[in-house]
Amino acid sequence: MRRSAMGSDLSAMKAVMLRDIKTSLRQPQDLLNPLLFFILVVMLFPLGVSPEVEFLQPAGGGILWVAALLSVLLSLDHLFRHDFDDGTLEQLMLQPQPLFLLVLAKSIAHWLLTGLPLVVLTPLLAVMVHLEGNSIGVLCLTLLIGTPVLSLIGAIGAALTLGLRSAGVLLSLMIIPLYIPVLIFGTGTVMAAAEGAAVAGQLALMGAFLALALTLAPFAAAAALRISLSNG
Amino acid sequence: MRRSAMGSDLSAMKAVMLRDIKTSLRQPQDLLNPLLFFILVVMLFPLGVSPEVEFLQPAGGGILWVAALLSVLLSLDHLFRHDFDDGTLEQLMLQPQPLFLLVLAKSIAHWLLTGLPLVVLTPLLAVMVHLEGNSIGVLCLTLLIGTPVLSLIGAIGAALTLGLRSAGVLLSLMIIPLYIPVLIFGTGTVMAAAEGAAVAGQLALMGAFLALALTLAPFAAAAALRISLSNG
Amino acid sequence: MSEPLLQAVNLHCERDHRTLFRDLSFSILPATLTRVEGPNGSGKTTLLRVLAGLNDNADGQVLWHGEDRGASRESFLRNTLYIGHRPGIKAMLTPLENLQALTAGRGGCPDSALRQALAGTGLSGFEDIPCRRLSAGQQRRVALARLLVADEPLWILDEIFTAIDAQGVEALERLLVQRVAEGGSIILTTHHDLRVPGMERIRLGDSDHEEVSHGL
Amino acid sequence: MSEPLLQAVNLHCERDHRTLFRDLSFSILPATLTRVEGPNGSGKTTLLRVLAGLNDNADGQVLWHGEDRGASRESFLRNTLYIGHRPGIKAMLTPLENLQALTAGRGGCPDSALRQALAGTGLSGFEDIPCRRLSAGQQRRVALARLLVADEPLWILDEIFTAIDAQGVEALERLLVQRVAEGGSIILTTHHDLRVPGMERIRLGDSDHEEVSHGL
Amino acid sequence: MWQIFHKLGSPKWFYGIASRLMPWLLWVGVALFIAGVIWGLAFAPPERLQGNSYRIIYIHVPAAFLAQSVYVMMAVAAVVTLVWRMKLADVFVKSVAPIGALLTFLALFTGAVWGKPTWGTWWVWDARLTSMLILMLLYAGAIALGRAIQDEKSSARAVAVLVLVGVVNIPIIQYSVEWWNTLHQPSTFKLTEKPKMASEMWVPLLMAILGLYMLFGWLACLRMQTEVLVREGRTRWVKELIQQGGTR
Amino acid sequence: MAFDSLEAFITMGGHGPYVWSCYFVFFALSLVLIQWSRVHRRFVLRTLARGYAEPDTAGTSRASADFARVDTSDH
Ligand code: HEM
Ligand SMILES: Nc1ncnc2c1ncn2[C@@H]1O[C@H](COP(=O)(O)OP(=O)(O)OP(=O)(O)O)[C@@H](O)[C@H]1O
Ligand SMILES: Nc1ncnc2c1ncn2[C@@H]1O[C@H](COP(=O)(O)OP(=O)(O)OP(=O)(O)O)[C@@H](O)[C@H]1O
Ligand SMILES: [Mg+2]
Ligand SMILES: [Mg+2]
Repeated sequence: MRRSAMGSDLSAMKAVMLRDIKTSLRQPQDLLNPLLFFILVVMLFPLGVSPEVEFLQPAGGGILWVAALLSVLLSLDHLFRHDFDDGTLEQLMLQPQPLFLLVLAKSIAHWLLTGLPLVVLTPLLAVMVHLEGNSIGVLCLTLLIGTPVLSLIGAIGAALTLGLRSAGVLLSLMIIPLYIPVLIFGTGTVMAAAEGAAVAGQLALMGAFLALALTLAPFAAAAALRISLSNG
Repeated sequence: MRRSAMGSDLSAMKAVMLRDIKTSLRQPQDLLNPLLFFILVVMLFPLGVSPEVEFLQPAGGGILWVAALLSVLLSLDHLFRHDFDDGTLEQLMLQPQPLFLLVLAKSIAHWLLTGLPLVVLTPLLAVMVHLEGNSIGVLCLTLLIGTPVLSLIGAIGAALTLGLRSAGVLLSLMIIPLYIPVLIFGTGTVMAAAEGAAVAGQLALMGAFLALALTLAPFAAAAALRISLSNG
Repeated sequence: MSEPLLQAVNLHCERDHRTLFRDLSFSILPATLTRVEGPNGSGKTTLLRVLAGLNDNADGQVLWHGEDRGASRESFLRNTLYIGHRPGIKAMLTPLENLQALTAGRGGCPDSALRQALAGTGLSGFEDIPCRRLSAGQQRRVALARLLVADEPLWILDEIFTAIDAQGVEALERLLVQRVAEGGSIILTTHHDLRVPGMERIRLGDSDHEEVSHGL
Repeated sequence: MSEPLLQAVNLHCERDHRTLFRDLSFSILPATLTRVEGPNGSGKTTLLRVLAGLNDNADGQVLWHGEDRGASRESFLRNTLYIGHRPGIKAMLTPLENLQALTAGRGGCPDSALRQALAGTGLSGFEDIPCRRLSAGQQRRVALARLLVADEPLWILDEIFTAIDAQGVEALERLLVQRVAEGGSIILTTHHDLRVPGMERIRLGDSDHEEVSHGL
Repeated sequence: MWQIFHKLGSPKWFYGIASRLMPWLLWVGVALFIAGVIWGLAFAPPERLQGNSYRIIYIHVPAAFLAQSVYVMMAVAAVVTLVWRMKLADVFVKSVAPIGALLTFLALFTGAVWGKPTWGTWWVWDARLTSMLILMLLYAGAIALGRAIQDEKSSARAVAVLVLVGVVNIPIIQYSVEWWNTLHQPSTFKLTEKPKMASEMWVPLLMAILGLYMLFGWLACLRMQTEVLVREGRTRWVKELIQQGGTR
Repeated sequence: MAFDSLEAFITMGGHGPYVWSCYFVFFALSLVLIQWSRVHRRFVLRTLARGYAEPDTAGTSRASADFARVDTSDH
């Protein structure tokens, strides 16, 4: 009995992920947009502040992290909004599987569609802001561990602001305080690497963040979804 | 005949502005949100890059301009989206007044609700990134002239991306190239001021940008709206 | 009296390579009610949007009082009222504020009349509550309240009976009949079984080319 | 056969300090069709959402097969089908993909059956076109295709006749009657004049306390 | 246990208790706080290094201290809201959040003004300051979310979830900010080390803290009573209360 | 008393503006919040009392909706 229930849970999660990925691939600008935003924000700094190596090299890691954080933040609004508007979310809540698993599936899909492409693009931009080889590697690693955390925590905020019109920036307000530790550790690790210090411990700590977020965030987000829908 | 038509045009513009302002005031978070985003972005830099005066003071003006630009950019999506979704825009297009005047009214309302509050908040944030008195004044002036340009140009992009779901960041892609000259002149002026140079000429140039945007952008935006609605 | 208000000449519209209508010509005379009929997906909404000037993607011509509509755009807009699927009601504003905003561009209307119109649609007591707290049918009623104060000679109405309860539908039908008797023209779509004496019909979706939908 | 599927005990719901219903108790027996009636804004949608478990904000109890619903949540969800105002159809996906995703969490359904269901709703030929290119009524039909393959004993349906053309409405009525004859239970709302023999009724909006709206 | 909770959850019971408590909270609070402040301002000896500017401490520290503990109280109330669905807990959260936000702002403001003569700048990105700034964001988020959701029950539960998530994060924020700061900026100014204070300095400080606590309690009761009146406006007991003039 | 004169107390050895502005802002904003809370409470009480005084007009006498045209010609 339990065995088959688990099987059904997994296949339901797979169906949820597949639907999200398919929908996104069907409108590829959805995929490209966070990426483009990422590039644009990074680009604005040489233009708006200073194009010199002495400014860009030390600041580069931080700028990239901030840009990635903002990109993820802005993509969060889509995480549940379309599903809410067209009623998919109601149907999801009425599925017999535990809601937090389905939320987890959606968060993973969100990361695959947003965070992962950012990580892939990072080396290119890192070169443009004159980061060095070793730093680039560490930067990619921190983003690889950090962006899923951003997606998972972000899901809570997205769920809480669902019923509300123009929730976009209310979301930012709620979520940024939760993002700040990730940002601080992410950039701290990159800077430590740039100074030649060992970073294994800090990376492990970020891994712990990820584990924590994976286990707790889907529950909070599921609870938040229930609340938002009650109001719908 | 023409006389009374002008009266009707003006009163229609007033009604459009009033509706937008009322709707925003009814949900004050809509007003606060770009402001908070502005603060948050500015805050991320000390946290993500470096909290030291030596970094913040020279970079501060640029960071504030970039943050203001991003805030306006993100608020653009709201400019027409709600009106599109609930059918208000259809009704606007079917009003007997020239559409570009109504678009101009909407752009002005948008600036009053977004750009102006940013300018008001700027001095506080400028202090937090350790800018100096004179630079702060010039920064506020450039933003005062620059943000309406951002709203007006932004209206074109917002109108073009209307029919599309998740247009938010596609919008950024289209609009940022148009924003870059404004950004460069804005920050350039602030930096000149910080170095003690005269800035009247550059301010006049920004004023010329504003005049140009005021006369041309509403036409382009109105045309874009017509196109987007045909597909609806 | 017999000069047509609006004339459609050889309208032709395709979507996704399916022809919705072709060589469609008709006139709307004053004091008539015209119903566009057809199964789901036959192009009724598309046709109404073309007539209202919201959709430019159709071929053919639309004449207003015998002139090309582009040439007499302002007069056309002033004398036409369109209510579509999405009727332009702002969820954050109250019913009264919504009506104020919607009528402002068309000469305005005193608040007392608007309040009376809202009462006439069964919304008295709800005039000053944000619309998003109203039910599906109540929100539609806010939009329909415009019909009680509108004096445009031509109304274009897309599925106005949606979500309205039985009594409301009846009252609304009476309103339409009365309006036609006053000399107004109406063109509308509805799946509801509408009975109005002397109703004109435009039938879509029977083109030899494509039977659009076979019913459930 | 006579043990009730679902029981509502003393349901009470307020919105904006207006009581929508109070001390509302009823049972839904197998093989019955129950219609929730009431004018616009009387709380029909709210009641159905409470029954489906989408709205937690009402007081009172809902029992499933005599047990508290919270305790038997999984069994309840497995055996109930809810279709609301917004039926969960993704505009970017095709009708077939939509149905696949919607049935996946409930044991799935072979594609051939789904295609047959789509054909049964008059959508053959549209199975592989993104839903956003369908008309209002066609999109609703995609959602209703679920009814042709659903085997849940309890269906909760909110205004399913919306935007469906006359023929479709007739066919849909036949489907409901047949389903009840098979032993399924249905609770629904509609403003359409539904005639099914042996229909139960729950009437909202006549509470002494608050006449919500008197119908137009 | 259940009985007590039930009683505590009853708005009517709360209203009565609060009415009786409030005068005490107000007058004892005012007395303590004013006495502490006057003592600190006029009678405590000047500080050796900072001179008289340190006298800001008598409002700065109480405000900062309370700002943090109010958030913790809100988190406790949030648990009660989510687990027992007690309405009063939500009334507490809603009524108290603006007070907490104001206190946070005041701590920031007084700190900033104090920083100018001591550190020579209004603002530094120091660990303590930064985490206080984040605390203000957490308050602002909770208030904004509560306002944005109209429905009373949904709003209560949503805010409770947010406050709880925030409280889980506070230690993480605290830790990360300290770690970050010590890495980049060797802390020139140690806020964490208690200055060796003479008792004439810290006794008035203690009085001010206690006094502010009581004043907070008073204002919280006042605001909660108002909120209860709004929510229970149509019940018989409120009607009788008001018609008998029992509300002053 | 830690100060020799009132003037010394006011100037606080040059730190006066800082100290006093802090205290001023602290008390001013606190009093604003307190006063606002009290005004709001009074407003609520008055509204409730008025509501009880004129019982239930809301919702009872709602005119039946007839979709009758409204005459707007008189303006
Ligand atoms: C905006 C700037 C500032 C902020 C946000 C701030 C914040 C805080 C906080 C949160 C506390 C802890 C209260 C507690 O829980 O006990 C505190 C205590 C304290 N602050 Fe500040 N502070 C600021 C500026 C300053 C300045 C400029 C000074 C003086 C040089 C200062 C001196 C103190 C002292 C002496 C304490 C008490 C020591 C302790 O209990 O740890 N603060 N401040
Ligand atoms: N999101 C909401 N927030 C607050 N109140 C609401 C909300 N939605 C509906 N209401 C209120 O609840 C009442 C019942 O709404 P509901 O949608 O259940 O009505 P309904 O019977 O389905 O009406 P209709 O026939 O128009 O669909 C309405 O009168 C409305 O004022
Ligand atoms: N946005 C769109 N893009 C492409 N094709 C569309 C779009 N909207 C509708 N169509 C197609 O145009 C046809 C007509 O749609 P329309 O909405 O006019 O139908 P309708 O007669 O109003 O139907 P209903 O009774 O369901 O409202 C549909 O068959 C549909 O396939
Ligand atoms: Mg249609
Ligand atoms: Mg309904």
